[in-house]
Amino acid sequence: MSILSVRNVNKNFGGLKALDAVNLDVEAGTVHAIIGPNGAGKSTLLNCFVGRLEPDTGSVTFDGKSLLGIQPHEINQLGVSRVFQTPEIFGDLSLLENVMIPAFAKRDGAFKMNAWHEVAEENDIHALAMEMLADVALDGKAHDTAAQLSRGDKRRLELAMCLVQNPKLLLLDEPTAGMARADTNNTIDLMKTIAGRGVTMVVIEHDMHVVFSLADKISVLAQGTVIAEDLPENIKGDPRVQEAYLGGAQL
Amino acid sequence: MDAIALQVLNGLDKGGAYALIALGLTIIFGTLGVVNFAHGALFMLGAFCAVSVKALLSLEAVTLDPNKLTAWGTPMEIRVPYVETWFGEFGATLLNYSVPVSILVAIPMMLILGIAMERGLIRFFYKRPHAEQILVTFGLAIVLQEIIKGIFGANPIPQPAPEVAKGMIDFGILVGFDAGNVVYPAWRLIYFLFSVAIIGAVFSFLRFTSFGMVVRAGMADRETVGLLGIDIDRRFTIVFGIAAVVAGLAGAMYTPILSPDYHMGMDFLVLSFVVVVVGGMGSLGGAVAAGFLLGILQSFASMNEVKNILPGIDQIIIYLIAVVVLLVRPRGLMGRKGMMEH
Amino acid sequence: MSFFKTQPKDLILLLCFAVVVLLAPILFAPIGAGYPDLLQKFAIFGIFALGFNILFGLTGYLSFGHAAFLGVGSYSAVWTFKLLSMNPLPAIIFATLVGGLFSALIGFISLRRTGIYFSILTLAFAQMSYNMAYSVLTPITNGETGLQLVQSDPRVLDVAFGRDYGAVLPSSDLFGIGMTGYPGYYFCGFMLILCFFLTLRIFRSPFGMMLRAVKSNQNRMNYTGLNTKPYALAAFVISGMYAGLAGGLLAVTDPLAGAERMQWTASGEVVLMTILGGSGTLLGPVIGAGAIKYFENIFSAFNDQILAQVYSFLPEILQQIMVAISSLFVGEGWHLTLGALFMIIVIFLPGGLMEGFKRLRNLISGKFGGGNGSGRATAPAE
Amino acid sequence: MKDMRISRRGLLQGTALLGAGLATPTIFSSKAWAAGYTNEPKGGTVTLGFNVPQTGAYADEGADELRAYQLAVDHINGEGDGGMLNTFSSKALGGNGINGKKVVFVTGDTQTKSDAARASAKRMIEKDGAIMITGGSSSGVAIAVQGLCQDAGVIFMAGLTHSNDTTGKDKRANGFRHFFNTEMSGAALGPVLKNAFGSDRTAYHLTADYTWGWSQEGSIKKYTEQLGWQTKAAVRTPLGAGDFSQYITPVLNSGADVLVLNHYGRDMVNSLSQAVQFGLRDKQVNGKDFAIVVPLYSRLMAQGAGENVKGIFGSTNWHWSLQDEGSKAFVKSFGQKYGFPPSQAAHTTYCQALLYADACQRAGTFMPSGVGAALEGFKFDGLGNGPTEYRAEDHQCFKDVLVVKGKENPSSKFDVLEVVEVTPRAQVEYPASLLGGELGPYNNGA
Repeated sequence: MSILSVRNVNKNFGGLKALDAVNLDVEAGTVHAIIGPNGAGKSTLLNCFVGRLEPDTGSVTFDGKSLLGIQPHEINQLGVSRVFQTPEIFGDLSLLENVMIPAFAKRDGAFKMNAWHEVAEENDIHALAMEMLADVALDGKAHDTAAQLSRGDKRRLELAMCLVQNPKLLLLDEPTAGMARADTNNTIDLMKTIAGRGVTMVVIEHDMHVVFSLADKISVLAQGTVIAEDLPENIKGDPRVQEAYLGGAQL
Repeated sequence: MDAIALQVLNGLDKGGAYALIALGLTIIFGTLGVVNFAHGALFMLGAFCAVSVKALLSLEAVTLDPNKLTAWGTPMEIRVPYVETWFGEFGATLLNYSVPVSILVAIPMMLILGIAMERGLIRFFYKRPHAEQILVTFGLAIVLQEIIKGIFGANPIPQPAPEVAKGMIDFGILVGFDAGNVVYPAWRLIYFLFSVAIIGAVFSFLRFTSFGMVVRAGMADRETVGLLGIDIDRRFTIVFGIAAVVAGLAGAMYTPILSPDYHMGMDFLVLSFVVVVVGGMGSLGGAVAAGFLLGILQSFASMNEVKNILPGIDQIIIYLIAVVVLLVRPRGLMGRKGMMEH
Repeated sequence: MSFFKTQPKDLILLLCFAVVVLLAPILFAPIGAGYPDLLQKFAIFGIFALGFNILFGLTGYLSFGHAAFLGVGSYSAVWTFKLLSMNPLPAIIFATLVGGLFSALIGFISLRRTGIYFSILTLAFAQMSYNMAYSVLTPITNGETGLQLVQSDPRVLDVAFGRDYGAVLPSSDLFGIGMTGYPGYYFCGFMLILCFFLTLRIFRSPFGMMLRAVKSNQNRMNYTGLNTKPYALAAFVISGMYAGLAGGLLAVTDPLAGAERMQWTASGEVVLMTILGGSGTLLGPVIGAGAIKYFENIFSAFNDQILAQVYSFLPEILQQIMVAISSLFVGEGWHLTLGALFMIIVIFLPGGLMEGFKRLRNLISGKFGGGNGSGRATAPAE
Repeated sequence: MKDMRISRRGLLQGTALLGAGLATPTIFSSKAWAAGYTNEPKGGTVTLGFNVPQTGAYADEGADELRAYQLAVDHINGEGDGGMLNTFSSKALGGNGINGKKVVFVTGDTQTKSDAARASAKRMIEKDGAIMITGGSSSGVAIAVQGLCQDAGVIFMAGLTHSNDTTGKDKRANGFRHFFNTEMSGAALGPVLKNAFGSDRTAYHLTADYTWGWSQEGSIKKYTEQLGWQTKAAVRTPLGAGDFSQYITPVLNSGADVLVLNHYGRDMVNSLSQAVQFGLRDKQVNGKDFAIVVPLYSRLMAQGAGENVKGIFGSTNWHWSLQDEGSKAFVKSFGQKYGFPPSQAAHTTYCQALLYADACQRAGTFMPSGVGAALEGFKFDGLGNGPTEYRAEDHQCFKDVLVVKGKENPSSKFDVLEVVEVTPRAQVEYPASLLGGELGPYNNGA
């Protein structure tokens, strides 16, 4: 059953056609990768899922509800979390607080005047956050300030922030961009664990090693259209894909 | 009709001052990313350049007249300006033209002051939050104005325009009104032309010199230009000096219109910030357009016909416009995306 | 009752704070600040700055218009005195509510923008309020003179309960305790402790954490399912209510409301108080407010006579020189001191006085405690 | 009334709890049993509080006030040449302080803001033990501080305040004003303006948009319209506008032939300079020479307007060129001490300090009710304004008013005004009931 379905989405910037009649279906419980050369419209497409951009025409449906015309925080409250290309975290806050905030958002909704209780009394949230930090191996740094983390640690923290909400759909925009090989492998392992829990994921990625280690299904985007959508092993040999990438060089 | 024409002229000379101050502010903001609350003080210092020049020119030889007594019983002083004893007729002319002459002094003075300010203080605040930039420059503004107050006192010090520019010009005849209907003080018209000239000079400097091109490129994308191996910082220091000169000239030439006192900078500061924001932070054209626009609207709002319908509108018009513009056009009239939003 | 769940460390802090407030008349006497009017100002502006810090210190929104809320608080308190009763309780309740309402209105519009655009919007609203209060709204505000009590005021509640003030102009009193002098200070002081406690709870609550998140990264907040607007607006309104309360207390201790307390320089003053003390810290704003009010009241009162006394231990010539130098900075020159102080604080102590204390403590513990004394390296000026 | 009470019973019951408290007698109030009066001097000195603007637009005026106070204190304590003590008609003061106590003083900054002025006055009363407060350079501040002194139970001797309200609508028993007011300015200027400009004139008012401005505008309108003048328009201008040109341009073609500038201080300097710049002084309208009038002049401010004041009419409380014995003595001792002549602000504050000291000496006490009784109806001479009376009904001094004109050929930078006419006191007197207000009883405090 598809949890996210994109139907005939178009998006123009000025005269430039960024997305051209895109169709996409993400099956629940799978890892779906979107690949394509630079400027193919991958990030534009992702932005259409989270309320940052509004498609000109077409529909984006998640779990039976349209994602169009609603605010990013409302989309998140439906169960969609997102990891950014450059980690978006609360730099001035401690790691623990970074993870507690999404946990509160999940429990209390988009806004709650929870001004009289102390954070220290929220034992459940605290325990959950610590558990998530342990999952990404950052529990030792729980009280450090997030801005001081290395880029890889920031990425893992951001993942923990998404996971603590137990999302139905996790969107990842180049999760290993700029990482050293060792870090990349760690991240792949982490994501495999997450996938093992049955979290649906949509991953945009350049690193084919990452893509083929993780993806259950791959869509290839070029010049704003989906030129192929298939299982990883089929994509590898698809000549259209090789054509789109560097005019036919081997992947 | 002639009333409207007069208010337009009035808005233009007011707007000239707003535009000149706002221009410097927005250049500093666009290049250095610094919110300069001391900019009003630079305007004030420029005005006091004119005061100092006049004071120096009118330094007097004091002799005591034993035959005449003051009301409190001491001998009466006879004062003769040195310039007149030394240069005679020419000295008197010099004194008459003290305001325009002060421009020659104001340019180097303000340039040095601006560069000193940037090197000595502002450059440490490039990367600091805007709130801290505002505070430190605000503190500097207070210190500067208190020093001026300590030297020149708190009362306004009149600076007459040269005799030739003291009269009125029948501007109306030039544009087809009946004689005597649109008559306007000569110095204010001169001020307007002066501000247009300065604005033109700044724009062509930024547009047609290679220095200016680098600066404009730096305003658009500082990092990239830095990567090209160009020493942006040194250029920006000079830019700060230029902004100080522009504010200082605006102040010096304004003195015949408004007798300068130590507090005049603060009065213009808030206003010029509103101008910059309405124009769009970091937008040169926006600052100039907004300066003239607000000047003219303020003049119109001060007319009886308007005030009778909306009492007090003249006192809030500037702020009202700021609110409306910011709500309708979030980045001001010509602002760029992402500027100053975090 | 979650009051008792306050962390022991915070309880101690609260207790110490309360003790200092209660003993202030004795504690501040040696520095010449132990007289009721200044102590009242410490408490009142402490509340104002505490509230401002909830907005600026936590969410990072820099408002240049908070004096407007202080002003409307004062006006509503004086009107409550005039129309209802000289009892301070209804006055401060109305002041707080009106401050809250007014800030909700202005906040709702201004919070549509961020950064300096937000600052200019709040500034514009406050300046409009000030200009109108000074001139066109004189029937409500009594313009330049300020809104005052008159004997012929209706005071409906007082009349209804047979309270008669005779021929003299009434002054506010809490069930018979006059609100001038030390009783007035203790009333304000009690409010300050209450506000400090509320602020402490907000700082420690999930709500407070969300406000800090607003300052840190609004983008991430949105994608985390949190709506930043109501959080920022709530902080704005809370700080507006604190300001309204402070304005009300100003009127309680001195029943006159002048328009100039709404001017932009007054808004700037609370920004300076907060930053001087240390924005985002609990105690900082109160300390900053005290420091600035102390300067304003004590330094401006120094004249050559007093200076000569201070330096009387020096030989006469030195004494004269010292008096001449010092007099630049005190008396009529106290603004110069103020300006220089801001520059020094912002340049060398961007975290305000609280950071200064922290560094001092680190230094001492580093020297005597043998620790590595690292702390968190604070960025030098460059 | 009874019926109404019954109908309001519900409300009354609902608020019974609150009411019980409100009705509690003032048993806790210290005033109930305290004897004596606020800050009764116990030792060998008595402290006066000088509250003047040290920062802001009136700082120079405030500085001059302070100089005059210093001089007055010297003279009261028997130092210096005695100044106007020698010409003062009352000889109670003997140069040994007041009531045998040496005079000391404290100073404070009003910042020309009601709040700051009250805070500063409170400090002097609460901390420094000041027995009286005096000074100030604007009416808003004077009224605010006067109210405070009434509440605190000390005497307030107003400094420079020209609004009718200070001894009218907002008068207080503990407050006394030596300076004149807008009503007197209007009464004094009216006939002079008629003589100078005739009775067929059309006036255009620019008025500072606050209580003093309105008060001034009202008085001038009242007296000029009695003479047959017309009022074309009265435009309110914001305080501290700086550039007033947008209000002046509409005057040019309005058909008015007199411009009345109801401005003071910096606003006056700016609006007058700009009006002259717009050629109004040299203009011809309706076949008459255009005229500018500044109802309230200050010599300090006139210096700021420079040569623009030449030929401009106005009124002032006192001017240093007066040739009576009192004025000469004051100018002499002030000029010798400071090197320049005193301003009217300095004169009025000097007089206030002397008058207060003298009243205390005559009353033999510092208690406000006693001092007040000594000032009420007090007739004196020799302080520069001719025979003067502190009227008992409103605590306003009545004396001659000076009508002045900007001097065409000043001999020094202080010599900018010349006295055109000394309007006799009888002509500017008005019944106390005219301006309303209620003095109320004296408050001696606790």
